[in-house]
Amino acid sequence: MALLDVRDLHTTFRTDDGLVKAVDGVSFTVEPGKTLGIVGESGSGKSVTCLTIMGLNDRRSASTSGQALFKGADLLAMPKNELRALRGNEISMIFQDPMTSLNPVHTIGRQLVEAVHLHQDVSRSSARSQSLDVLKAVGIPNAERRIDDYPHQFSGGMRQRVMIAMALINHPDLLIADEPTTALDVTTQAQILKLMDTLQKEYGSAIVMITHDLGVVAEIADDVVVMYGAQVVERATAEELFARPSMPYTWGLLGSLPRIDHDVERLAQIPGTPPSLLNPPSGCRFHPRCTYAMSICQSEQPPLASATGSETHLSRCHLDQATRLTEIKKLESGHFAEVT
Amino acid sequence: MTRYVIRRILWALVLFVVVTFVSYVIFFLIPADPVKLFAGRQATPEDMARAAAFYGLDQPFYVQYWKFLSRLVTHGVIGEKALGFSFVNRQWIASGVQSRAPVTASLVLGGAVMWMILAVPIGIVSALRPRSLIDRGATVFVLIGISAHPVFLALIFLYIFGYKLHMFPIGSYADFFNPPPGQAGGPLQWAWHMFLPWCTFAILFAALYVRMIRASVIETMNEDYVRTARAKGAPEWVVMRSHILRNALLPIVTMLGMDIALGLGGAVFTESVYSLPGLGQWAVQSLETFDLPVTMGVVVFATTAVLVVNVIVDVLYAVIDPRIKLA
Amino acid sequence: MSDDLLVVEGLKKHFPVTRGIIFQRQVAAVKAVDGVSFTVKRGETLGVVGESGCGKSTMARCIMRLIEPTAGSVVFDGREITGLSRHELRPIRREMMMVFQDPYASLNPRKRVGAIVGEALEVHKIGTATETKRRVQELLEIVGLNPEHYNRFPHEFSGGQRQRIGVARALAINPKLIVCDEPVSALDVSVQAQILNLLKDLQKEFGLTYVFIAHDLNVVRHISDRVLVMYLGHAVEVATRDELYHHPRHPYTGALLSAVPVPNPELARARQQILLEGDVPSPLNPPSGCWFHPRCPRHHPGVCDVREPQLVAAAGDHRVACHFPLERWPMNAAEMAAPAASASTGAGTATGAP
Amino acid sequence: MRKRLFVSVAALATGLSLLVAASFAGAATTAAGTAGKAGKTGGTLNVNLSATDFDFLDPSLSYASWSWQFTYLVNLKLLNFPDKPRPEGSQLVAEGADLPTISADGKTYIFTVKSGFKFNTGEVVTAQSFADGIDRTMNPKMQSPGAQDIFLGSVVGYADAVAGKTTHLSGVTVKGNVLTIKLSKADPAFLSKISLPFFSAIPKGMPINDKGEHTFASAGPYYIKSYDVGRQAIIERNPNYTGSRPHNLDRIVVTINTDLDQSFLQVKSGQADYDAGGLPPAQVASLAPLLGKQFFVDTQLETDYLALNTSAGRFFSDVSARKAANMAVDRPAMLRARGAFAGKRTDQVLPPGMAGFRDEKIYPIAGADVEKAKALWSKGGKITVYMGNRGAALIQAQVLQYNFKQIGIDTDIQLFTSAVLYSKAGTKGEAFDIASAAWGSDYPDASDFLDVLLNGQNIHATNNNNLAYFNQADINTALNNAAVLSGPARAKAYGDIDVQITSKYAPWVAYDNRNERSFFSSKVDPACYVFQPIYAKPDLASLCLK
Repeated sequence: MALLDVRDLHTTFRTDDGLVKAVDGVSFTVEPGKTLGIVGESGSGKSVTCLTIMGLNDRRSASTSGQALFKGADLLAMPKNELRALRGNEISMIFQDPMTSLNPVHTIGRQLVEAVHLHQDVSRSSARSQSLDVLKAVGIPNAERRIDDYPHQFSGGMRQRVMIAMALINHPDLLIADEPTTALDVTTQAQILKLMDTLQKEYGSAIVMITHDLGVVAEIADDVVVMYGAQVVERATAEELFARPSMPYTWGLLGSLPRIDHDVERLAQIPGTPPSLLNPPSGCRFHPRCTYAMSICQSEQPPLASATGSETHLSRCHLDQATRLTEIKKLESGHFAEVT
Repeated sequence: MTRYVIRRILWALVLFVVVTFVSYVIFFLIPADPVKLFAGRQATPEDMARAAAFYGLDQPFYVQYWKFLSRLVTHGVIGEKALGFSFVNRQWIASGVQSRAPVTASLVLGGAVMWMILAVPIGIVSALRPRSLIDRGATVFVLIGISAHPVFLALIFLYIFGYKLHMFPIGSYADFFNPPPGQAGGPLQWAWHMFLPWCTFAILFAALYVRMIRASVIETMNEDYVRTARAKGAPEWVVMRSHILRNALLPIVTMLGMDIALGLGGAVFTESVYSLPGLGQWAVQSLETFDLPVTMGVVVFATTAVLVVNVIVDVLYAVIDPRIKLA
Repeated sequence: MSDDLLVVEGLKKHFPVTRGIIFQRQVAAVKAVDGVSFTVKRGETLGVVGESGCGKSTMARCIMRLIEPTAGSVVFDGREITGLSRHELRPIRREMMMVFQDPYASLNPRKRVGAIVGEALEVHKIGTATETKRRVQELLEIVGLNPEHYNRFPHEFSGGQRQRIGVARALAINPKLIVCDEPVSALDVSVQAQILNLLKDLQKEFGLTYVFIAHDLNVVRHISDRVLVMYLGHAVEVATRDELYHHPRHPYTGALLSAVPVPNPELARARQQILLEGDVPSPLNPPSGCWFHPRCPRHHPGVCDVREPQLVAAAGDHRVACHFPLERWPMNAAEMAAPAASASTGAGTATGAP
Repeated sequence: MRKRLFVSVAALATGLSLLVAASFAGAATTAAGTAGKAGKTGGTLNVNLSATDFDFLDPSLSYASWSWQFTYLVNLKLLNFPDKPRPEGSQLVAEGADLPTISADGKTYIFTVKSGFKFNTGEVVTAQSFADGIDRTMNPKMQSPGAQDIFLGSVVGYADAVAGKTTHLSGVTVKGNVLTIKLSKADPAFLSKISLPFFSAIPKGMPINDKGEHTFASAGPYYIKSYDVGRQAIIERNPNYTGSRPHNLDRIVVTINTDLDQSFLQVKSGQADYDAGGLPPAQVASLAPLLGKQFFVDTQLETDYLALNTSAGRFFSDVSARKAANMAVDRPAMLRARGAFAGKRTDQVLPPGMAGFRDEKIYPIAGADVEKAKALWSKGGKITVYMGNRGAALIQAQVLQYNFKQIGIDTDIQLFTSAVLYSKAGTKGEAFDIASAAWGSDYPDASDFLDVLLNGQNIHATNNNNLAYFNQADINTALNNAAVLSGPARAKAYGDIDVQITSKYAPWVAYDNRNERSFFSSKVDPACYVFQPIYAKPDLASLCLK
């Protein structure tokens, strides 16, 4: 059984301009101990998906449907108290900006101890020693001394370590990481990714890693979900996705990435801008920017279907198999940039 | 910290000299001669010259200003003679400040407590339920509070609660300690007499604070660390108490310090209407009668109060907000 | 006319840290940029990489004379520009323009796009109102925007479009040099590609010279001809792009390269990462000797923490400031930690001007 | 942070300075009322003193009209004005001493001090008590306004005493119970002057203190039991008082610095009995039904006027222009601006009730006579008018603007707080044409109007009371001649001068004589109400509770 099974998730926000369908029929699964990468550009709905699963959307403006089964129990249908008991305990979350995600007026020790006390009935000293242990585990030097420091006394990388410590302190089965390294320098990013990898092995947690960086996904993900315009457009194992990306948006993403291991004169560029979720395009959401667009693409939304014959590899595209294979070949031969 | 406090005090001294000097200059520019107060209104030039010489009012203003400053130093700011004496009734200013400052302090501090008692819950509730009935009601309250002049409010309060309903006394003061013979006094009487003034004084600030607290709480609710706290599984009341309120009220503390100091200015109206024998009422009278030493005395006292409150607030702020370092 | 458009020598920017009760005295300095030298040839792109806080943005602002450098010389097109008065600087300002990181913050929200792009034309009093308008529309077309959008406000545009407006503004009076300070960091990958392509196209078309500052090594590699690596206010390595990426000499460059995520799971997992320990030290209190030594896997006690390395030639145009430069690349962590003995007598001991 | 501090201090200072505003209206004196009856004795009267404090209660320093209303209760004088309405109330009678014998040359006054008066401490009042009172007021270390030359400047030794060369006025001698005062030149107004509160009996050893004594032994019907500056004064009956003045109330508690409007509500609701600080102008009309029951209106010895600047070169140096102004000003409108029961219209300098006044109906007081004014002045012109910046003055400014426009004169109205107005207009050479002013005398003698306000020989460089800068040789001579007269001749002489000045020279546009308006709680027995015409206030000594 999957640890997390998200089925046909919809999240809609009421705004002054109208209804924004921020998540529109998203489904995926996360296996225990594995890492799922969710990639997409800003506004593709990847963060909202996770906040919805965690029940952290603003209740006044968001409405949700679908299911998010965590160990078989639907998180979306669960009473608030039960969900809260899971949050920070069996499912925890870390966020993009380590500079603002810690409360500036409490010591990090206090914030860690709070996380322990919310889910464990233990003494103060025990909670503190747990906090100290986890700080050491995430590689905070001089943890004994630094536990009583305030967040502003830490660098960005160190704060993200503290955030990870706080997320892991109750040994969660699932860790949702929302762009945990985006705000960090490349060397620090490498440290943090390495740390997450190490800790995953040690604690056996599954990870959902949200990112816009395909490189990061390639580094740590077992499975990948590509999101575009509030929908999943491609789902595959990491190997499959990078070896045989099977729809034009993914091609575009890969091609527009300047790469240290490829030389191209011009980058492939996806023309235009991401779709408005207030008023999404008809048919395939990507069709206005797609160089392969056909008339069917404007009228009919392609289903998320097996792309290359593999059961684990699904994508949303009307293109026929042959065309896709030709394009994948081009990609492999390094002429990928010419798809535009 | 010490260095910071010293720097603040030095700056305050500079400001103090500027403020008092400007007051002196203005006073000497106004062609109202205090000597007449001493000599009498039918005084001949000889009578006037005698009085002027006796009180040193025949000297140029910078000499008088210098004397004012040196008196402060030689007698110590709180010494009986430090602030000189009133032109009108010749009483030592320092003893006037001593008897009047507690009245103003009870008004301002009591008012501050009152406005926080009003503003904190209303502000929080309207932040939690934006556009709800309570929020809209609060907005109306804010509009009234901001647009109503304290004098107008006081007149209405006194007419309704004092004159018509006999619930509160019509404008008088009762001392907390040692009331004058035959007058009401003691904590209960004091609070009873001060209740309407507190309300009047507090309403403007309460209105402002409802807005500020609402904005601050809404802003804080959207902070990442609040989301972090929820993600940790903290119940709403823990999130509110430990992560939203403390952070949201931090800037309010600074404002509070400043407004309490500024409140000395606002006390002017309230004290006059409610016949409270405080500094504000005194300052108004001194200005009407061109009683420079009293004006100066109140300015000196108020400046000192503003300084002290500001330093206290800054230090307090540094204590409660670990990010602030006073260098 | 020299081949070098921009020659920077020993550029320093120290921000004073003051203390004092009423009279402030300087007690320390944040050495944001501490003696950087490089040249930029006409028509090339010099990429500048480094982690946040390494001083790259400060350096860019010093070159532009947006802030006054503490020391050093900046020769632009054969003319020394440090020490020039505001008035003397005016004609030079026309030839150096800047594109900023944040397309949201760098455009005045109350001005129309036409006015933003045409601002430089007006400041330098070039052309009549009609001419300005025509030129602005031309510029908008060049950067791929609809010339009809002349009258719109910045908020009506997406992030990528705003960055195009920023580029159009920089292009307005045919500058020779454009300093781009993280121009694509705030953009999504698909839009980032659009802007990078645009910058490249413009360079070809107008023969522009770029100083391109970024923290993303992929982006820098894509656009640069030569690359300068900065660490803690110093230039630690400068080389042509291929030299630098294929054969980095400085351990820091090596660590940076090894940390770049590669969108290829097989390569990514096979690669030996060289993880740096800890954070970048404070420029207020930089380490002794080599600035990098506390984090350097090749740190050699007695040498690296004592002597400050000079930026010297390692091979041809490839210059590096290291006592124990890398012998080859790629390298695994173990090799990295064990510098060949011969290296200790290599570039590290060489003294004298680079 | 620094900026914030600065802002708060600056805001505070601005707040204070914005409040600069003042009223320094002229004071005091007389009119009719019902005769006081001997009422019920005992009880406490709660008095408010709105918007002000006593200046002093100390007899040597007290100078404000509202203070005199209370010191009248406590001071024992050689002669005094009795607790009676006009006309008796304005006639000096023997109090602490018998009526004096005056030498033929008018330079020596011999008082025999009565026995039987005691201070509340039990100390016996002697001739020395009065001599001490005079010496204390003259002592320069007291800096008393009672030492002004105009009061006892004519007593032998005055100059030495006020210069501090001696602590005793050599013209005042005591022998047993006889007090002899020698003048260097005759002063027919001397008895009025020696009856000022400054020269009351004081106890032995009363300290010389320029800050004033708050409580002190006194020999009048009452004494000051306590005085808490800015807060409260308690005045109680003098247990040792054996004199004939009434003293019905046991005690009077004065609450100081109350708010006029709140105080009015307090009196209405019976929380207080009387406000010595006045009434809210807007409320006065509503009191009409209570007239004679709780509300009383009496004329003061006071004149409101517009001083026309007669200095050479100014617009009103031309007497026709001055007369035209007297025709043009709408007196009823000017009075109406002051509210209900505010006063009585006039066109002359002396107030009715001042000895010597006779009503000659020189200028129209029923309203403006534009035709006559135009006949007198057709050249138009432009004048600068100094007015007060509060209350009635603002309305009056509009009235004047309209009235002068009617006869083709443009007005430049400048508003000042009254202290500033008097100071500016009192400076010789100031460029104004009209100054709005008021005068009530310090002592009830026509000379304290005419000599002070219109004798050209009293013009100084600054602090002038002669705001018209009126300097007419024949009038100066007439005034100097009148000053040495006494009795009915004196009154007639001043009355003539008043008429002559007004009809011939018109240096003023006098327009009203103000009323004192008093409102009491229902607890106060209206049968006891007495208006003391000289102090121009209700007599608190006569007052009684129901």
